[in-house]
Amino acid sequence: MINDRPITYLDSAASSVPPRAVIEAMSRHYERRHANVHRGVYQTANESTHDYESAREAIARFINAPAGANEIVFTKNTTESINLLAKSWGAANLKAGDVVLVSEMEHHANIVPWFQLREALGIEVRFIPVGDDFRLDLTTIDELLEGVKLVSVTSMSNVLGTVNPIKDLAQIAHRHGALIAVDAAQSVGHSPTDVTELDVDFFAFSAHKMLGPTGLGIFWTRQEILADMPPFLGGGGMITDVSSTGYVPAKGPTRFEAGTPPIAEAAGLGAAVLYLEGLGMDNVHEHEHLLTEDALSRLETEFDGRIRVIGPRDTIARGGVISLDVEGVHAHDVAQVLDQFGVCVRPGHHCAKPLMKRFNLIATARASYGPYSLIQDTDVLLEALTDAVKLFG
Amino acid sequence: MINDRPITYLDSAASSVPPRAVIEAMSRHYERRHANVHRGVYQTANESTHDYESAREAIARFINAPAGANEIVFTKNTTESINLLAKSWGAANLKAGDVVLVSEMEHHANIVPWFQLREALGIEVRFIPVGDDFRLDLTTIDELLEGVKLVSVTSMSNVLGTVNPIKDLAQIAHRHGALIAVDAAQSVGHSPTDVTELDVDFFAFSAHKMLGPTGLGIFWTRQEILADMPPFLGGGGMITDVSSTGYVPAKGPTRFEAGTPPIAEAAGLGAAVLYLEGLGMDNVHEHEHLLTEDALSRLETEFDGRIRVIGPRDTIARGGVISLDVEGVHAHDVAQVLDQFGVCVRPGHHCAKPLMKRFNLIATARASYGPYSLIQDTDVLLEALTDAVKLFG
Amino acid sequence: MSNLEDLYREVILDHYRSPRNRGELATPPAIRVEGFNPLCGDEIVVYLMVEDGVLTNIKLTGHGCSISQSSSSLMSAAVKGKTLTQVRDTIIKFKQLMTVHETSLESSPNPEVVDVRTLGELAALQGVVKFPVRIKCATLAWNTLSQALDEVSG
Amino acid sequence: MSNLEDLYREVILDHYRSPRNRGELATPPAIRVEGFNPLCGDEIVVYLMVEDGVLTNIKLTGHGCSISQSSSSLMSAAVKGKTLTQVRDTIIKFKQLMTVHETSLESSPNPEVVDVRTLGELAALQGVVKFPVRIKCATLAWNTLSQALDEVSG
Ligand SMILES: Cc1ncc(COP(=O)(O)O)c(C=O)c1O
Ligand SMILES: Cc1ncc(COP(=O)(O)O)c(C=O)c1O
Repeated sequence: MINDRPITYLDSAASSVPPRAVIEAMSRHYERRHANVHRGVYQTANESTHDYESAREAIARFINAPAGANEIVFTKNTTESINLLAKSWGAANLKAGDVVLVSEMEHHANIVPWFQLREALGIEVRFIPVGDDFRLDLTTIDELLEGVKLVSVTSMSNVLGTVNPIKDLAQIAHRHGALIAVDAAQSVGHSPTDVTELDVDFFAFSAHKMLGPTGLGIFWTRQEILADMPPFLGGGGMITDVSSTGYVPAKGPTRFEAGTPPIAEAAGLGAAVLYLEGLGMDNVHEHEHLLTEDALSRLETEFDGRIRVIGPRDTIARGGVISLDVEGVHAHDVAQVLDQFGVCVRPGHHCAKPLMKRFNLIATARASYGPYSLIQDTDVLLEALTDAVKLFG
Repeated sequence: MINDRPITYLDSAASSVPPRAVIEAMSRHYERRHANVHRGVYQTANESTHDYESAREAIARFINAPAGANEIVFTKNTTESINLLAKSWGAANLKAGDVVLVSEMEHHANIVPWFQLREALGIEVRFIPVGDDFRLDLTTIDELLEGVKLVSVTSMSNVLGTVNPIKDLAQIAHRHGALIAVDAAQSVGHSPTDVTELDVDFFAFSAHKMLGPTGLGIFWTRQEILADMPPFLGGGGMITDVSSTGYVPAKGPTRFEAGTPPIAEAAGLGAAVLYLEGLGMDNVHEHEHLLTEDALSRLETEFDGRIRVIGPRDTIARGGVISLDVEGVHAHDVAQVLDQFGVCVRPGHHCAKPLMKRFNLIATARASYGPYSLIQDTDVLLEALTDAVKLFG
Repeated sequence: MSNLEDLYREVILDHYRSPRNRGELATPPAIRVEGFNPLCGDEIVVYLMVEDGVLTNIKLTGHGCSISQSSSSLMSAAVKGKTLTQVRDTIIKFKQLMTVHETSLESSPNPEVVDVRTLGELAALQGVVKFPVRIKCATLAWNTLSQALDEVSG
Repeated sequence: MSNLEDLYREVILDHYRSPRNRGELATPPAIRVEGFNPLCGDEIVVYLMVEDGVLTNIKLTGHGCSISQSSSSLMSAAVKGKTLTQVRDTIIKFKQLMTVHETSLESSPNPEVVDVRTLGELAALQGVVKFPVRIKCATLAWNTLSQALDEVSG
């Protein structure tokens, strides 16, 4: 409760609110099953390992990984997943002059690792432009793909809500001999995901944006690719042997899981997947689609043009992330006024500064929906926005 | 309950059991305060940031970091902390021929990252030998320190229980112009820690071994050193600016915290620190010391020499980790029999293969104490061991 | 509970809508210092003319939220024409006004240390301490000015 | 609940204490294949002589827990002197014995698929499935043998 008002949580794009089932799965894990994974013989150690490995299976099923759990690596977040891609696969497979093609609407998590690789190896980082319609401008995609070894794009922009045509991009990339990686942080918790059908090569996302806990990310790639990726972090759990002279890395996903992994978090993610499967991802998608359509049309009609939505107006290939630019009011102030109504929105550049620059913006106030969002949330949002516009006259 | 027996948890060296206060701090975080950290304006985002940043302060206080929270970096585990040391500080400050001095009793987490750096840069990795008394053999330490830029040793062995003389080693290392890093995973939750008094340079440990949650590690170094360490993982939160041509890394600990950090886990760690401070680390240490002394003397007298303790017999500079070698019974089988008594011990090489090799062992069965351990736990352990010895005759 | 009128006082909104001392000064003779808040993207550039120990002119550019913009405007009005000693004194007073008591997120300014009556229009910013995340917005201009003064004194 | 007598049957303890067919064979003509379980450090080396489609000799070295050691000893006794077809058949049967039903950690061997009476002493290992972590111990030797046979067939 804030100022005696209930909280209206419209910041799911930053982090979703885990349902009780997820919180309880973690508490239960700590209370009854906690132990380090692997190597244990005793019952709780087995149960702990079971929690951890069944989460891997649940995720493999949830995104339809062709070879199942063997293709799922647990990291700490999307950002580490993309760093793993860049620093393991990238460092081993890219050389000076090779091009990584990202887009102008990427989150810093899908830009900075490539800049770091550019510093280290001299690769080129190229950007797919974003059009005035807030969508990828693919008119020159064939030229852009010249020399490209990897396309790495987001499935959905965390600022614009734009959903990108990943399946088409995968086809085009493959036609040019490039692989394709997807920053799926914003889409996995909001619509059905099928990496087999998309025919992509790498997939990165976070548990905390799909009703799961913080501290856990997911990296998927095809078994064949994973098998050849060199180790990244070194330590326990990722080796088959260590002597005083050298080490032999493990096969399979554990090669990339050095040290004690986020075990309770995996138990939480397992519960989140069950919860989302229970809702049905088609239903989640349709639900958020209706909320978005309604909000966009009311924002358009109720504010005399004083509020501009930074993102596509149509809701085909568009998710429930609504970035607002309120005329004459800084995003920080918008969020502050909204907070007084208990409305949680996020002001700022949303870790997408190149995109903000593209649209000459310093910051937007971003409202975003989750499976638990209601049309009443939009009512409160609009009421609060009306007040903000009034206050700053 | 296992076979109608309550669980006797003797695997704290692998992962400790969080008290209710810690589990509840996390549940509360998710239920009432969850939101992504930083950049938020609304109340729950502030509270979330507050949870996260107060954990940083709590840890700084707990280990007595000279410049406070500005020196604390959150990682995912000890292993990542040591990898951060190797891949950021190490890569920037070491060159071919430089020596990193570790010890024969290190966990793989403090070996493999240095082997990886050897592959990358051509450094030398040298080992301090372990004597037949299960302690570091420091007779030739001055020679060993020849050409050494960094000493990286564990404060306490996770196999032997040996507590190393870190303060002395720091003095010797500094006298030779080397810095010193400490793998403190096994000691921080079991005895008082004061990095200022130890006069060390780097410190790495895990929340899950000090009554906190999985998914969270800690890296400490002096402010001056931290300020010059180059970024490691790239992404959101670790930058001050990103454009389409480059990025500017943030100052301070956040430079090393790319992406959404383990927020709820930090809330849990904050609660764990309060809990341990409430117990008093001197008391925790004394408690475990008494348990260890008692167990060692009973193991010595009750088994006619059929059970050998792999670790120092004296309990000065020795922690509550007791590795057992049962004559004629493989550690796996020991653990299996013990499990039938509800006793959780860990069989295996404990991620310390060079050490196992040093003592010609394949595996030990390791029992380890935590602040919550009781002398009754030892009673059940000995009863179960008696059965194991009998079964395998 | 904190409430909006405390934060967005009329004086603040006025300075936000009609900022004082906007513009640039030629450097040299003026000095120029930039301030930046990476968390929210607020930017401020302070231009200072100092002659014989007196801050004879100040101009500002940049962009940011109402708090950072009005705070910089209020600051420029408060320090222009003052001696450097007076300016430093004002900076200290303002910083004290912005100090939150560690023990509480609900703090109000510390009355023992700052007599708000001596602050003139600046006192309008005292509501900011009830919104701890916004303190950084309010102090950005002041930290930048502070830095500029350090450059003057070498 | 699972219990210890199910796991550590007398036959198993006997094969652990007095393993059959320990030793090495000259390579060539014998072939040599190593198996390794990184999780527990168990190691096994299998030496095979195959002549005219018959496994005429088998020797084993390595170390490990009672389950992995007795399983390899039992295996050697079960396959020595058999035709490769019979050996493959035995491997398949043993693997089926070790299959846990996905739906339950408490599974027992699948009676429809494996007739334990045809397994002789090997049946003693059926208690292992009640201890899922130990299945890897029991199957190590068998997987290594399987690999060795693949090498024989090219
Ligand atoms: C001495 C020592 N160092 C490092 C580690 C690795 O810790 P983590 O698995 O939390 O990274 C452990 C625990 O397994 C340990 O005992
Ligand atoms: C599109 C996109 N990519 C990557 C990330 C980074 O995710 P995380 O912070 O969990 O690493 C986010 C979320 O902040 C995002 O929205």
